[in-house]
Amino acid sequence: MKISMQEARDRIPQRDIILETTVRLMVPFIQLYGLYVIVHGHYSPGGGFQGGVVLGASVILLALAFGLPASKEYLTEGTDIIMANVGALIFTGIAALCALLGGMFLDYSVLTKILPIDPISWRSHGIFLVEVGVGMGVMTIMVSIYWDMASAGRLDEGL
Amino acid sequence: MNWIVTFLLVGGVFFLAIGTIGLLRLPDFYSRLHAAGKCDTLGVTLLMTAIALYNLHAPSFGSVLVSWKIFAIVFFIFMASPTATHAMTKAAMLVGVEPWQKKKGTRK
Amino acid sequence: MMSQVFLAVALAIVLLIFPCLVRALGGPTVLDRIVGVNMIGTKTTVLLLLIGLIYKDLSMFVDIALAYAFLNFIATIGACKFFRRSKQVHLEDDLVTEEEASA
Amino acid sequence: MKAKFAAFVIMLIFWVILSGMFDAFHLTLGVISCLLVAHFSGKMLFEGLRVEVRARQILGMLAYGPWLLWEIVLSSLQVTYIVLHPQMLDKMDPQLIRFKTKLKSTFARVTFSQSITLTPGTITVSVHDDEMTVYALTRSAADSLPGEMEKRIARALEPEQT
Repeated sequence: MKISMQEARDRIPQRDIILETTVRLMVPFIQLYGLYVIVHGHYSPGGGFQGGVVLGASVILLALAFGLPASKEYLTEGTDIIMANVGALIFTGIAALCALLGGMFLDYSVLTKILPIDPISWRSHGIFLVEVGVGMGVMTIMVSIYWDMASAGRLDEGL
Repeated sequence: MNWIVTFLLVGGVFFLAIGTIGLLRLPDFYSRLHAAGKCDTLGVTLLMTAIALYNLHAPSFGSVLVSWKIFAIVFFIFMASPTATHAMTKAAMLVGVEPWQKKKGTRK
Repeated sequence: MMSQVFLAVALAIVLLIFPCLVRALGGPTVLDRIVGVNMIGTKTTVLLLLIGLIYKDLSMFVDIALAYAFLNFIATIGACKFFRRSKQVHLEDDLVTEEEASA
Repeated sequence: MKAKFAAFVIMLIFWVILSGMFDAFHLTLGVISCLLVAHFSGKMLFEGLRVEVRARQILGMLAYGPWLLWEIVLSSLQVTYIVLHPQMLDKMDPQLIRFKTKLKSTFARVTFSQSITLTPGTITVSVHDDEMTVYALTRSAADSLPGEMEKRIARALEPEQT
């Protein structure tokens, strides 16, 4: 049945099942990819920042497909703020701990004074810990920047 | 083996070229989406299949995994490309981009 | 021998990006630009894989290509949503029509 | 619970494909990551369906895939013909059409609409319950809907209803 432009425009529904179903099938894989980028930060391209961006993008994708309130059910505002602070705390905490123990800022090899394993493996594990912190911070801050900008600070409807 | 890979590569570039020519030549937004949505998806699929096959010519465990990763990208593009096309069409409908129509006297 | 073929294909894709750039820069509507940018993104995904083959380090570039595909999709959806909401989108770029010019 | 476990297994397979490193450090973190994703987003993969239903749908998709690929090749050749034709505008007759689909489940409808977008000269504009609005590039493409594709999808994804 042939219809006109105006008719088609009027019949576009509020909920878009195509977008919703596709996003639903994609989001877990995107999140796992973000975690993979964080974990493999010191062997392949990527690291805390890039993985955090991918993780944040998955929540932004949810907000785009299901609306902003649904994404706030998935990641509540309180959790978001707590995770952002904990992430920043992990990063600065480890860095300052290194400085307090007598090394340079972010010099992980002095951490052997806390847990005696050899300095070289402390370097790789220390980088990993710092990257987890950076990833958490970047993810949550990206999501909250998106929330604020998409809804002009009101955090209600969004795009 | 190399011949199959070359054939797939040439086919992929051909379809990408068709998509690009279509993007330039077709008269309105909606028909441009036809070129973008179909030809690009097929071209990318052919090219990525060629790369995955070529990657297997010295098979080891790592290269097999890399080929699977390339196929994961192909699956992803197969899901994502129609969705993006659909989202763009819907946005154009709602914003009010007028489609090109044959001039038969009555033109809405 | 095969690396030359890959180099030729990569060059061809780079050349094909320029017409898309024409569409992305020249409009006429905002959504045409989105289509152009989306096509550039799809081509770049393949280009990254080809660069990986040419430099014989495919396993590293596959990760970048995967991330690029994800972010390209999200950017397209976001841009579409954004322009759907803003009702005052200037559809045509040549904003001054003939009536306005004469008035 | 079952959904989360199934999601965990799927995520673990995807992790092995991604990672390719099997020392204790990476494997442990991989399992932790998979658990996190399965716990927070595992439900999303199944959208309230039973796991068996979703598994059968995925298998149906695998059977349907090759045919779809062939259709995409045909459709691309058709678009090629239109794009390269010197009097391209004579060949085109764009129109919007609407028709009712017989498919019941959301997943089948979405698959159908994505397939329409990928095959000859048609793009899905919207799906509203069982009404689909389609933008077709030529008259023959518009006439060919819903056609054989709907039957194949019904056979692959909704065996109990055919």
